[in-house]
Order: sequence, then C-alpha cells, then structure tokens
Amino acid sequence: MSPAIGGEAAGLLAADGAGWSREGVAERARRDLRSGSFVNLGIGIPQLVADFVEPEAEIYIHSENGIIGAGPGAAEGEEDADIVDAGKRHITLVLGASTFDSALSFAIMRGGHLDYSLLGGMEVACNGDLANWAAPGRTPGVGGAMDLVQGAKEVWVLLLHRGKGGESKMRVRCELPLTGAGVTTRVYTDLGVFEPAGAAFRVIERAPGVTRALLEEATEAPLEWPEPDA
Amino acid sequence: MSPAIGGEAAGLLAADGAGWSREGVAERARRDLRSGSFVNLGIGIPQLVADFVEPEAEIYIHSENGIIGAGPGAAEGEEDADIVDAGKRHITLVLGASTFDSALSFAIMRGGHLDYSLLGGMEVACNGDLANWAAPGRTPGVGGAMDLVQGAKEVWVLLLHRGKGGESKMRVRCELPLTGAGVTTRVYTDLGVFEPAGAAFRVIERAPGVTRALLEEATEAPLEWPEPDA
Amino acid sequence: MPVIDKFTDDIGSVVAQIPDGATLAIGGFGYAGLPLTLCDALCEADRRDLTIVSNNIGGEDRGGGRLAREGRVRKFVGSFPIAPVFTEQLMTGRAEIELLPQGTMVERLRAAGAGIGAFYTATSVKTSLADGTYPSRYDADGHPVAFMAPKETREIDGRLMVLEYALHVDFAFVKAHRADRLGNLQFRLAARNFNPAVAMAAKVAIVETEEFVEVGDIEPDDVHLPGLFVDHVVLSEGAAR
Amino acid sequence: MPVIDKFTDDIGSVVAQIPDGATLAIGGFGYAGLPLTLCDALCEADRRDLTIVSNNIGGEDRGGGRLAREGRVRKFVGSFPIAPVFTEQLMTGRAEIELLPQGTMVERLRAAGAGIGAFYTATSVKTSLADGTYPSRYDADGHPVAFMAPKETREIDGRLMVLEYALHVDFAFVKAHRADRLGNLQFRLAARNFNPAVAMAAKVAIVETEEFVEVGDIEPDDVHLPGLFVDHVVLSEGAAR
Repeated sequence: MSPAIGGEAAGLLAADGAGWSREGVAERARRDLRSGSFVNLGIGIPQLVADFVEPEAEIYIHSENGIIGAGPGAAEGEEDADIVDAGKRHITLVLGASTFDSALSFAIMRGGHLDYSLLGGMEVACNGDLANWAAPGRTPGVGGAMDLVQGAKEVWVLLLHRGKGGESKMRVRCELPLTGAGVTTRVYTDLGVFEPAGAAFRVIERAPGVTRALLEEATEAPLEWPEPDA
Repeated sequence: MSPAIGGEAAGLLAADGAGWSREGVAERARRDLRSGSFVNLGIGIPQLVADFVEPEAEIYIHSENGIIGAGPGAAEGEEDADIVDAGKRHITLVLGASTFDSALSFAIMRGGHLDYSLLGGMEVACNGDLANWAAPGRTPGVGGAMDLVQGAKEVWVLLLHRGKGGESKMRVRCELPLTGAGVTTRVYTDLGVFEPAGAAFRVIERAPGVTRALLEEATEAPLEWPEPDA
Repeated sequence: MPVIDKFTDDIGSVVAQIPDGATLAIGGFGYAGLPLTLCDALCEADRRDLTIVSNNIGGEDRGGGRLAREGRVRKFVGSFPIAPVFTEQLMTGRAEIELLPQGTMVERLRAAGAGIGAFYTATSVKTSLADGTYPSRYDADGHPVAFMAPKETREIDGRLMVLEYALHVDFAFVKAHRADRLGNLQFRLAARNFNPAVAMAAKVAIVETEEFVEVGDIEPDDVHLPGLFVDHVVLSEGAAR
Repeated sequence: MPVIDKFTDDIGSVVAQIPDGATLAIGGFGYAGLPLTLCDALCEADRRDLTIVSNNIGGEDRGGGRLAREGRVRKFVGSFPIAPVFTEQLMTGRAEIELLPQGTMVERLRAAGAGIGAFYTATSVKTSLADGTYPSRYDADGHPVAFMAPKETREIDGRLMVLEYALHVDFAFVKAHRADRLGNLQFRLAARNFNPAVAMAAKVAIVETEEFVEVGDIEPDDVHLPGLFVDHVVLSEGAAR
C-alpha cells in the first residue's frame, strides 16, 4: 500500500497558529481512546496517533495484514522481513502480539471486534459519509479502506479541516467517491472535534484559538452548537 | 456423534455365503482408493476401511472434528483427551498429521479438497440420491453427513444391499429423508460394486458367488449390465 | 495492576451475567474442548429456558448433556440432539429444535463473527432441513405444530445452493489449553474444534483454560484466537494456576 | 520412495504447466510472504496475458511488480494497482481491472476454497465499486468502455449488504516458511497474510518454502495449511535444502 493512496489529501493548516498541528490532532484523538482498547490506525494523521500511546495504556494496534500488537518501527539492522505493517514498513511486535492470516484479519474488522478504526479523510460529510480512497488524477487503489469503515465500534476520521486551496473538507455531501456511507462516528480536525449529526456537524470541541466564526467559515456543512456555547 | 445415527441401517447378509461380509465390503472399497489420497470415513462399514489401509499407502484419513492423519485407536492407558475422532473414540495421530478448527475442517469437505468421502447408507437410489441420516422412530441427528456428501471428488456409499426384512436398499427413489440429491458416485454392497446411472444402477462388479438373478432380485432399481456380462 | 486483565477466580459472577432465556454457544466435540467447568457453574446458577448452540446435546453426561438432563434447554440449535430427556421435551412441546448440518452450523457462527450477513452453500439443498418440512416444534401429543423455515435457494455456477444466515449468540463458553490475561488463546489438537467459532460469534465470550500463562508466553503464531474476541477467562476445575 | 512427494527441484517444469492466459493468485503483503522465486520463474518462462489476483500489483519491484513491468498482466484483480506501467496499459485499453476491497478479496478466495458459492458483506455498499460506475476497461484514448458489474444488494438484519461471489483461480503462488513433502505448510508472523486463502482457492497450488523439513517436523497444531491444499513445493532461491 502506498502512503500516497487511501489516506488524506494534502491540507491547509490555520495560518495564524490557531488550532492543532497534525500531531496535535493525533494527540487530541488519542486522549479519547480508552485504555485497554483495540484500534486500527489508517494512513495519514491516524498513523501519528501511535506516537502518543504509552505502553502502560495497553492500547493494542491492529494491522490489516494480520497483526494485533503492532509496535514501533524496527531499529536499523534489526528488521525482520516477516514483520511489516499495513504501510509495509518494518516494525516490531509488542509483548502479547498475535499474528494470523488476512481472512481472520478482515473478519476482525468486519465482525465488529475492533473498538476503534481511525482513518484519514479526503472529505467527510455531516451524514457520516466518508471519502478517502479515490482522488481525481490518481490511480485508484482501495486497499482495506472500505473494510475499515465497516464493523468497528467507532469510526473516527482524522483530517485537516480544509484543503490546500482553503476549500472545506467538512461537507454536506462528499463529491469524491465514497469509502462508506454514513459510517463516521466522530471527526477530529486541526480546528476541533465533531460528530456527524445528519444535516449538520455537532461541535464537540473547538481547538485552542479557533473562533466560532473561523469554524463556520471553514466548514461547508452546517454546524450544530452545544447549548451553552457562546 | 452416536454410532447409531447417521450411518447405515441394520442389514441382511446373503444367507448362502455368497457375497462379501461387512469387512469384505470395506476391503473391496479400499482396493479402489488411490495411494496418497485424502479420505473421510463415515460411520458404519466405512469405518472398517481403515483396517485395510496399510501405512505405506499413505492414505490420510480426515476426521470432521478437525484432523487430517487420524490414526488407529489409542492403546489403553495412553488416551489423550484432546485426540478423538468423529465417533468420539480416543485415537492416535499419524506422522504428518495436522489439526485445525471445525470451520476449516468443513471448508476442506465442502470445498472439494477430499479425494473420497465414504459413507454408510440406509437407502441409495440409482439417480445418486442418498439417505443415511434419518430413520423412522429415531431422534433425528444429522452431524456432518450432509456436508460429507457435498464437495468430495468421489462420494462412495458402503452398505448392505438389503435390510433385515430382505427389502432392497438399492432403490429407484429413496423413501427416507435425503442426505443429498444426486451426490453418490459409487456404491459398494455385500453383493457387488455399482454406479448410479440415472434410471438404473450400472453393475461394475458382482461379489463372488453372486448370480445375476440374485442381484436382480435384491435390487429394487433396474440394473444396467456391462456389455460382455453374461 | 495491568489495564487488561480478563482473568478471574470468581466463576459465579462471570456466569451470573447470563440471564434465563439467553442464547449460549458451547464449544467442544465429545469431551475434547468441552467447557465443563462453565457448564457446571451455569447449572449451579440454576439458569433455565436457554437456547443452546452446540454440535450436540446429550452425547456427554456433563456439559450440554447436564444442561439438557436438568431441563434447562428450551431450544437446541445444532447437529446432534441425542439426549433422551431433550427428545422427550421436544416431543411434548416443551422444547424446540433447529437442526443444522455440522459444517453449516460452524460456518454460520464464523459468519456472525466475521461480519458476513449470509452465505450460499450446497449443503442440505433438496433435503428436509431446507424445504420447510422438518418439524421444529411439537404439541403435547407429539404432533408437529411448527417447521423450520424453508431455505431460499439460488443456482450459482450451475449448482443449486441454499442461503444460510449468520448465527449470532449472546454468550459463548469456550475451552482453551492456554490463555493469558489479554484473552489470547491457544488450543490443543482436536480440542480446538468449534471453540474459535463460538467465541467469534458471541457478544460475550467466556473462556475456561487448562493453564493460565503470562503475556508473551504464547508466541504470536501460536495464538489461535486473539484476545479481542475474549471477555472473561477462568481456570478449568482441577487446573492449577 | 514415498508415495506422496510434492517437492521438486525442477521449478521450470512446475511453472511450465501454467499457460498463457491463466488466472493466478499470488500471496504476500509487501515483500512479506511474497513468492519471488516462482514469480521470477514465470517471467523467465515468458508467460503473458495473465489474470493476476493479488492484494497489489507494482508495490514491489519483484513479484507481481515484475510481472506488470514486463507487460504480462492482462487483468488485475485486487485492491492496489500501483504499478505505473500497469496503469498506463489500463488507460490505453491493453489491460483490465477488477478492483476489490482487500477484505472482500480474501473472503472471496476463502469462499472459493471453502465451497461457499457467495456471501453478503456491508463492505463497498453504496460505493462506486458496487454500483456499476467503476471502469474496468478503457479505450486507447483513456475513455471508459466497460464497468465493473453492479453488485446485487440485500438488507440483512437492518443493514444493507452486497453479494460477493467465490473467486476461483487456476493456480496459486504461495510462500511458506516451512514445508514437508506432504505439502503441510507453516507460515511465519506477518508473512502468512493471503497465502492460505490463495492456496485454498486454486485448482493447483504451487508453494515455495524457505525451509524443507521432514514429515513430522511440523507439529499438528503448527500446520497452518494442511498438505491436501498443496500440489507442488519448491525451495525459495537462496534457501538451502
């Protein structure tokens, strides 16, 4: 799988320092992961989440190619040809890891046994639709993206709120080909945390320094504010 | 699985010593098994086939509960609680055996990976229909019988030609509930070897001392004789 | 204190969460891989009206056999109902049956665990288990009053097949050879049988193990069922921790 | 001389039975479990017009990547077509594609091996891979001229699912860690991946192994794929017998 495919599109970070960095988005999402859970980290910002998971939390990472308990990258010279992750990088296994064939690996996803599936996104819509696999002008590859959005107890999309040209990736309807319809349960962007609520995104949290006006400008879809929000 | 269920019905051996014994039927069927093949032996006469398979033939026996390479019964005092066959007897494993879960075990059957499935029969019809799981007045249990008739390259039925009352088990149509429709590829009885040919059983071989008249009397279905047969 | 610790000594509390009327799948073939300790605990908790999904019922004195003998089984789903007491309850209208070919049963459990909604198989096509003529319930006088639903058929690649749906269960009883606190399981030889499939199909999978080991003691390739399928682990009676 | 001996040194003869135009499934994810020796032999045998079923094509220089680079792939069935040369052939009408979600691909292979005719899954429902809008073939100018067939849908348990058929293949290339002359295979860690499924789905499964061992050297519980799924075993290049 090429990291260029099936993940996020390039995006624009808020120019004035408001909001989170890519790492900040990953760190913010990690804070919501329950200790002792099983999680798949897709390509893009989700991969960064691993850096914020301390071993004591016992959050086990599933890799679609047949691993539960994927660990950090292998040190140079200590790569094992038979241990790679979904991005084909040489990694390590943590204590208590298990390895299995792809049929079981996708049974784990589709069967609803993962607590969280974290994915990158090109576009996400307030009805929960996600587009993250086919961008114009690229050779289309789908990998495990369509499997990863089916079955996990929570499907979180981690992406930058706006594209390079400033266009909103938080849409009423996705224009790019869908990865899954109505599958997203939560969205983490550089500007905040959101939940698809049908006709609008419900605002769960604004990132530091992000004003209500900025959010409304940056979001194509309507926003639904919590009652006490100013 | 109880040996009383899913196998053969009691039967009548030719009174005058003509034909094969139950062991003889098993031995005759074994002669047609290719060396180096994989075979499942159902309850009834098929179980006796194992006694005629010499180790040098490398015929590997599949047991539906998750074994390839089922060996002879365990010696007294040497039983391993985790090694039983489809009849729940304590057995041994041969060198090169493999063990696996039931999902794979039945994938092996249904997927057509066994060379032979040998089953007992209550009735078999010349259209290939087999009834071997539900007899009147018994609690119905089906076990793996319906799986065993699907997928194996050859499905052989081993049974006595006639029931206790002398009634033919080689029928135009099965009266008992079917295990599978049109599944039988060959039939071995105490009186001979046959192939379902649609509207008749084709006679492949008569057992020693079995006359054409005896066969015709003992068989409800029409018989199709090979050209040069007297 | 580790974050994940599925092991407990308190079998009673684990079994207590199973209510009367629950659907429970039980691993094992004969006594191999049969979770005896858990079945005994369920009997001692006096649970009734259970729907039991297992290959057989009554082939053994303990396990499902004991559940049937004590009249705790309202419905049996499986391939071999050979407990005379269950048969008698069935034929007098006090119990029900869904009879499944063994391979279809395990594939339906796997489908439930694997997110497959339904599948087509040739097994049971053109038989009474597929055509709506097999009685699932009798009246007090032993006359059939309900039948298993006829199975939808479809020709695939020139072969007639029946449609079989995923078989989800509330709870599973699983017998493992070795288990760690993460719930990683290793089975042994022919004791593996239905155990992985029942665990995968269950909302709550309860495991008894012959041996409880440290995390890492089971090599990654020897984990036959990863811990994320498992909710609770207890020791089999007679096993030493 | 044993009756069953699937091992041979003569890779050329084994590969020679694969004709031009064959359908071939290849195991491996990245280089882990990728049968390089067999893929090289197929290139050296100069086979063309192949239908290749594998997770990706062109992610690696060797394996499927080499087959694509040398223009041997008429149709790719899998989840990641990332060889530029294949893309160019696709967009100029010289190659075709059937794009599958990775999990659907492996489940379709397993179904073929397990005698399951078809199954329902929610994966790809309401996407272009299921609604008949994804191009499978282009003309010389890069305009789509054929599309993947729309997938039948059905609601199961309140969830919309698509029907996926078993994916049978003529041949499979499999990479094992250890193999014996019966064809019993053991894989290692993340090199297992698609290898069992491609072997199960194939009429003829051809294995290369890192190590060739005696019958009995692989314990019964460590046989990840029993020999009856395997037809031929060769040694991987660089591996010592």
